[in-house]
Amino acid sequence: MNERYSRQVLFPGIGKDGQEKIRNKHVLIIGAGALGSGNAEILTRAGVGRLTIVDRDYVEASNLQRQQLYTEEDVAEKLPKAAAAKKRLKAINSDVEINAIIGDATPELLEELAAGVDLMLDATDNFETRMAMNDVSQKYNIPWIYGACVGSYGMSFSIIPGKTPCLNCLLRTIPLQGMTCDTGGIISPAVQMVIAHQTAEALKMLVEDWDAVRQAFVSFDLWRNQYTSMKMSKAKYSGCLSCGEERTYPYLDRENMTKTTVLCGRDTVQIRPATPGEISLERLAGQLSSLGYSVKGNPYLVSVEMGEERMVIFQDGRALIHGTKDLTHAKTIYQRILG
Amino acid sequence: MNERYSRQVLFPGIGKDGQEKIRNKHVLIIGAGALGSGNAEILTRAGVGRLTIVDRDYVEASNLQRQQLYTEEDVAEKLPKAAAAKKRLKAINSDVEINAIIGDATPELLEELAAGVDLMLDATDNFETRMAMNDVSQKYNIPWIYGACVGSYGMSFSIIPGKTPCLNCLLRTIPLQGMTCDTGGIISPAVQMVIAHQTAEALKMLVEDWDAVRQAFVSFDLWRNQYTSMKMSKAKYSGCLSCGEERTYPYLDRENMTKTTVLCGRDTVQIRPATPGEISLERLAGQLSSLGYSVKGNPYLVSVEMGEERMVIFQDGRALIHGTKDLTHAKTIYQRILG
Amino acid sequence: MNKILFFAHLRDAVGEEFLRLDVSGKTVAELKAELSEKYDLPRMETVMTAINEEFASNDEVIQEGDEIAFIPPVSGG
Amino acid sequence: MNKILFFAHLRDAVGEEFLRLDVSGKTVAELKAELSEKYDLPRMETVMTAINEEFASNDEVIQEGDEIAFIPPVSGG
Repeated sequence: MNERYSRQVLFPGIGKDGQEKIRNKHVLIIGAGALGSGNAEILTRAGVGRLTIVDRDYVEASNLQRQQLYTEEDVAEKLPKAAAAKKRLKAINSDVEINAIIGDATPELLEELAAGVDLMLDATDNFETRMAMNDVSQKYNIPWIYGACVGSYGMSFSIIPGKTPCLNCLLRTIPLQGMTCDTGGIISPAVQMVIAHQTAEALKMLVEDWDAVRQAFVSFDLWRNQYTSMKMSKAKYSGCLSCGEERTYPYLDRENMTKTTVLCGRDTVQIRPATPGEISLERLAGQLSSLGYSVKGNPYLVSVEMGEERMVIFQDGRALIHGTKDLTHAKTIYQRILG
Repeated sequence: MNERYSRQVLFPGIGKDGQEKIRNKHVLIIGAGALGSGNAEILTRAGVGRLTIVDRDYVEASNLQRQQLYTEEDVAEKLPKAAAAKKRLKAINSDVEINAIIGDATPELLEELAAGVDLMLDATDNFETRMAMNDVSQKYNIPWIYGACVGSYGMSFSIIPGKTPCLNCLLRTIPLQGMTCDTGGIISPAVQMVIAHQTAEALKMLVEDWDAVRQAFVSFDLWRNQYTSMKMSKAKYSGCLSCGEERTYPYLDRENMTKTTVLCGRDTVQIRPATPGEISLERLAGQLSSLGYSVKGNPYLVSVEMGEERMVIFQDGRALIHGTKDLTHAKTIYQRILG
Repeated sequence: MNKILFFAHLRDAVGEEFLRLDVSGKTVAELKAELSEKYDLPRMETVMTAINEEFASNDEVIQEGDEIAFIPPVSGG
Repeated sequence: MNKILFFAHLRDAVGEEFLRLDVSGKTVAELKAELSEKYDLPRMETVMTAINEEFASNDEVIQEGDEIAFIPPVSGG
């Protein structure tokens, strides 16, 4: 018995065979923020064979409160999260092959990475990427585990193609103006609770104990002392475009993605959401200003100062990010506020 | 607003005032194993003022699978856990004062440390230390948060003197032969789930949101998909010797502690449990050998090989640890198996 | 009579962890519309609904004694 | 009739997540002793008991319809 994994091998749900299976698996984690860094650390410690981590961001001071792989030095060096994560993960377990990808998790990239992956973990901060992961999961028959949190509230759900409902069955459309960590705040116990659920499900799938996989959608609030398990057998939707009989994988289509364009001759990026929706500007302005942002508004738009950039949001969800020409950075700012 | 804690300050349960309160508090964590390292990391990231961590052990390879502050280098250097934890915590947040104590959490030490502490977190691996923490909590009026886990199963309970029942009300006596991580194994999602509950409760207490503190005893099993909340108002026991009217704080008394003695002229330590009880030797031998230990037994004793030491356990709970003269090390081995 | 539970920001908007109302005979969509107006709840059409701890679609009809929970999906991570 | 739930290693020993038995009129201690013998359950006297999600002492009498849960305390950390 390898002494390193002895306590995990002692657990009857894993055992020697399970440990061997974990060792031979490849997991793809989308996002290296709070959920991504925590999930990556646990799977690395558990001795997974290969881990691919995708993230477009770099480490900032405001990440340190909850993103467990990073230190003050990483902030000082402005390291990309994927690179900083890899450095720490190698120090934790040099046997695990870590593949760090610094970039935006576009549908193209997700499809490219899907080959040879046994499981995907959701650690992203927006529904657009989740819906693309969901389509990739169905198209290439790879299970994935949804996880999300805001404030002290969080949720998780295991999605197995052909067996469970998919995220598109549940949501039917991408919710616009959801709560995000930049608008509702976040405490790390909520992050850890989601990670606990995601990694327990991940270990079950990696050791192929499919009967143990949770059938229910879990949501909880650690500050308000709530916990609920929702059975999902009735949630499968036969007309679902991601997992139904006449599936089209709509979220792998460029048409249905957020569009970003640099506006000619100006230090500004325009963002156009995939599905235009009615935003309540009044509510958004109130929310942002009560959070301490400097906000101006009129019946047609809301303008908010965000560090070095200024974002102007229109009623149909379109936005202008002034002060940058970087498309990925602009999209990051947009999704931080609008989810 | 300090950018570092901005996402936590945005959370309405904390806010600016709460962050200020967290900054002025001193937390004592007993144990720097799986629960201790995870709890310490979260409170350090959250910006607590002072953290005192007590642990008697050093970092071993079998810890890396679930103890989140440690790396392969710490194992190679055989660093004491408290020292290795401090090194990493300072890199994470240099503003937090970390006080690392390498030693056994005896009742004397706990009483000595209690002065000026706002909250104690349980991250120990045995009930004897927990009962001593429980008595210190009552005697010095300091809340503490019980947490424990084995396999995929875990539990947590917030104990506030004068308000909630105490651990002695619940257990009435120290359970002998409980499941431990060395006999039942452990997976890190279970550790993280306990930590999520302990740190959420800790943050509520640090910001003095006493109404939000969970009244219920939580237990869960992440592999078997179980979760339950047990209301505790009826658990308070008026005759309790730790929190009742005629309290004696029995677990601060040397009489009621596990006794360790080096046997004269032999490389052996004798351990005598505080409350002698009947151990089922047959069950213990079966359990240990099914876990892969080399075990011999007869109706009077069980002998088990544990790395460089051999432990012989008698029916009344007494044990001889052959191959060491180190009292603390011998007690560690004993409590690993017998809890 | 029905017990109606609210999670996350919905609970703050309603001001209570749960309400006791008789809403049997209504569809989930009708109940959402009613509550949305009464408590000014944001974007109720995207909120998931559980009836007796089981996922329910917007056109499901609520029965006497059913316990309803509203669970808003979030995107943070 | 009563529903009796088992946590952690007790569930493995019993082989089921829960049993349905009529145990009303018995004390918690009596039920523990009975189950302990029937399923060879270890150290039931240290196991905590919840009745209808509320802590119950060993001398509490079980009523018709009560849901009982057995929760063993553990010491790992």
